[in-house]
Amino acid sequence: MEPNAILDTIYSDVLAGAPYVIAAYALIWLVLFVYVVVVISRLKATEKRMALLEELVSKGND
Amino acid sequence: MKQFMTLLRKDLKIEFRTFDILSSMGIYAVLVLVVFGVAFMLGENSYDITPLASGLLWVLAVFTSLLGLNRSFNREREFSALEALLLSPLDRGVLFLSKVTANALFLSIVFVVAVPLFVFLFLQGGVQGNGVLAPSAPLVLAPLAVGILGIAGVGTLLATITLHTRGRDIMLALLFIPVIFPLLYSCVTASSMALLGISDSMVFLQTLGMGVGYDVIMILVGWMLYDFVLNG
Amino acid sequence: MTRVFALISLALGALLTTGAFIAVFFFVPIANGGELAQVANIGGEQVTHQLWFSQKIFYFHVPVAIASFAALALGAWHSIQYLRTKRPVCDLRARTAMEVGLIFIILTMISGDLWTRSDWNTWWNWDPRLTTYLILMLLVIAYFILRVQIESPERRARISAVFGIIAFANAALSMLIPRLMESMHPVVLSGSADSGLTPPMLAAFLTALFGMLFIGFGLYYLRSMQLELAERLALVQARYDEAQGS
Amino acid sequence: MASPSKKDPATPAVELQSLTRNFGVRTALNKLDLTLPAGAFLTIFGHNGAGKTTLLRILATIEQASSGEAKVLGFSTKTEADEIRARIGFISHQPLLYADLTAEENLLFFARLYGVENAQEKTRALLAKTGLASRSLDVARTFSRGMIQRLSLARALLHDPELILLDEPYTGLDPQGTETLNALIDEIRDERSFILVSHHLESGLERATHVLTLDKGRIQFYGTRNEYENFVDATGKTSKTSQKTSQCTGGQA
Repeated sequence: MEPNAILDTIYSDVLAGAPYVIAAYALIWLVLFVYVVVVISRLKATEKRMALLEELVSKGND
Repeated sequence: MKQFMTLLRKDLKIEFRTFDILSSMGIYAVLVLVVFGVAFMLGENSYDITPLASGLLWVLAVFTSLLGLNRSFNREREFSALEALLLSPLDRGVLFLSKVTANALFLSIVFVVAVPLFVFLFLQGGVQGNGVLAPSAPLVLAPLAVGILGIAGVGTLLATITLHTRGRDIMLALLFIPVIFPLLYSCVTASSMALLGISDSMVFLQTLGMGVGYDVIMILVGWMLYDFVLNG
Repeated sequence: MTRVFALISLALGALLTTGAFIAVFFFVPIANGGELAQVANIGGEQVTHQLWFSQKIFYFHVPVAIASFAALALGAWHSIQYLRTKRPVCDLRARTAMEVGLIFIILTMISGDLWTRSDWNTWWNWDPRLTTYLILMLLVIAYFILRVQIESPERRARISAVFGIIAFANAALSMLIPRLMESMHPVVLSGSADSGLTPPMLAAFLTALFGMLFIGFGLYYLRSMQLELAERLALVQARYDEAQGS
Repeated sequence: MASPSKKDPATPAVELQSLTRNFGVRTALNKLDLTLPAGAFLTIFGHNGAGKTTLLRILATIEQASSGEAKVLGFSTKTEADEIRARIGFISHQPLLYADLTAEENLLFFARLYGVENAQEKTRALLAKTGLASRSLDVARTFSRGMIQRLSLARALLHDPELILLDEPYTGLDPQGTETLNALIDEIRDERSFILVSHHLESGLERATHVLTLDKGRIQFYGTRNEYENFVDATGKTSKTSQKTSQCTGGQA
């Protein structure tokens, strides 16, 4: 099918727009993922310190 | 109601004795106008700023009122007068409304001087061929009034909030500008309509109505929450 | 136990959003873009519109925006609770809700900005909706800066609760006023987002929306648990040091 | 706002039920229980940070307790704060005045705020009593520390309060200032109740009928003055000025 001017206009937006759409989805996913990882790692760290403290306290008074 | 008048009279008495707020706001407004002048008018690249007029007017409004609001509680801070008010059997909402009225009055006084000065300096249709204002220009007073009331209302509330924070004046600006955005948006649109000719008076009234709606909601919120903001 | 509940909600959210993602890119037809100069007949099908590919961002942009608004609402709700009951846990929840709200506002800004770039190929134009979200972002950032500025925990909770309520009232107004202003002028924006949603598009949109809300809630819950634990830890630590000290 | 009616003398000036106040992790007041009879003069001693001022501010309804109940003149600080505010006077080392108003304007302003009927005469009378009549038209900013303290006392007496709270009023006062302040307190002493927070054992004890000592937010001692003296002798508590209550006139600031 010879390059059809109309076809170009139809898809022009697709090609131009495509990278940004993909970038948008990728970024959204990335930010959410980073946030989840940060929260979970902080949670683990706090729990570890709590365990440490509990151990100290139990060692302290027995 | 009697307490409201007592508080208001006190604010006016102190202000007309010391001119603390009015002088600082007045001078600041003139400085802002000078900066506008230099930025737009100086040298050969002077522009016709009529279409920008309403926007510039509101830039002047926001930053001048910021300065005034910051100083509005100085008199309560000195000699810990605010605590004396907290000790008295006074409804905090009344204190809030009296402060809002006082600030609105001071702002209006400054604007009664600054706006004509602005027109005088920039919109005389002089050499630069600035466009002449639309016949409906005097109508700009309506959005100005709505704006000043809203700025005084929200400003007083936020000034009380930032009273106890460390970086007081930068904090007020930081909180004030995002919160005032909806009012600014409707008032700027309404006043530019007024200055540049109202095509559809219904749209003008509706835009104004939104500004009024914002004022009512924000002052109500302030009135209800003021007690929590104030004590200790 | 509660941690499991949070993880479930997160997983469910992730599932829904990826489902929506797949649907959007593979099944749902591309929305119609601008009118074509004249009708073209391609492969036997009448094609009348330009393909509006960038509309695809809509399926995540709007759900994220709604989720951010929901988070601010949750923040305001906990702020009101704190002012009524003075329980520190309400303040902590309000703070967490605002934080999750900030994350979603940033996401809305990213997707909105990319959409602007692809549609009007400028990285920023003062489109009322996008400006509103810039303002909301500043508002929530101001909320956190305000929290840092006040030392005494009790006053900080009280003042940030008040500002949390003001921020939400303001967010509602900031959303409302630009849209109302726009609706007064004849709608210029061709093919505005919410009109003309064909059933498959709607289905994809709803799955994405619920997915985002679940992720939001899961994050909120996880984060507030972490903060509550950290708070308790600080208390126990202080008691322990005191016990050691005296 | 009718002028506060005199409560029947039986209602105690102050009742505390497990009053607690904490700032985040630190506990300023720890479960205080106490009843102060009407007409008493309570002096509160304690090191810095023992919670003296916090207790006073809670009674003055400027601060809220974290838990527990506090009743002032029979009114609850949580629900009937305005009733309390109409009936108490508060004097502290802070002026609690408007710097840019004159002495007379300050008193007139607060008189109207408290709903005092004959504001004009009351103001003039108090200005005379506190020896500030000659300076009544001068702005408070120009006053000396002693004069500010007297104007603050005048402000606290405008609405004829039943309970007067004094938060270290002697700080920064010269002997002559302390002298006049003590004289004024004696003059209005009739069946009003007083609560004085003071660092200084000497001046604090002179007029006290009851004594309360706080330590780390807990009650170390609460009782009448004589009990306090026995308590001091018994435990030989070494505090630098705890010699027997000598009849010295004005205590050193």
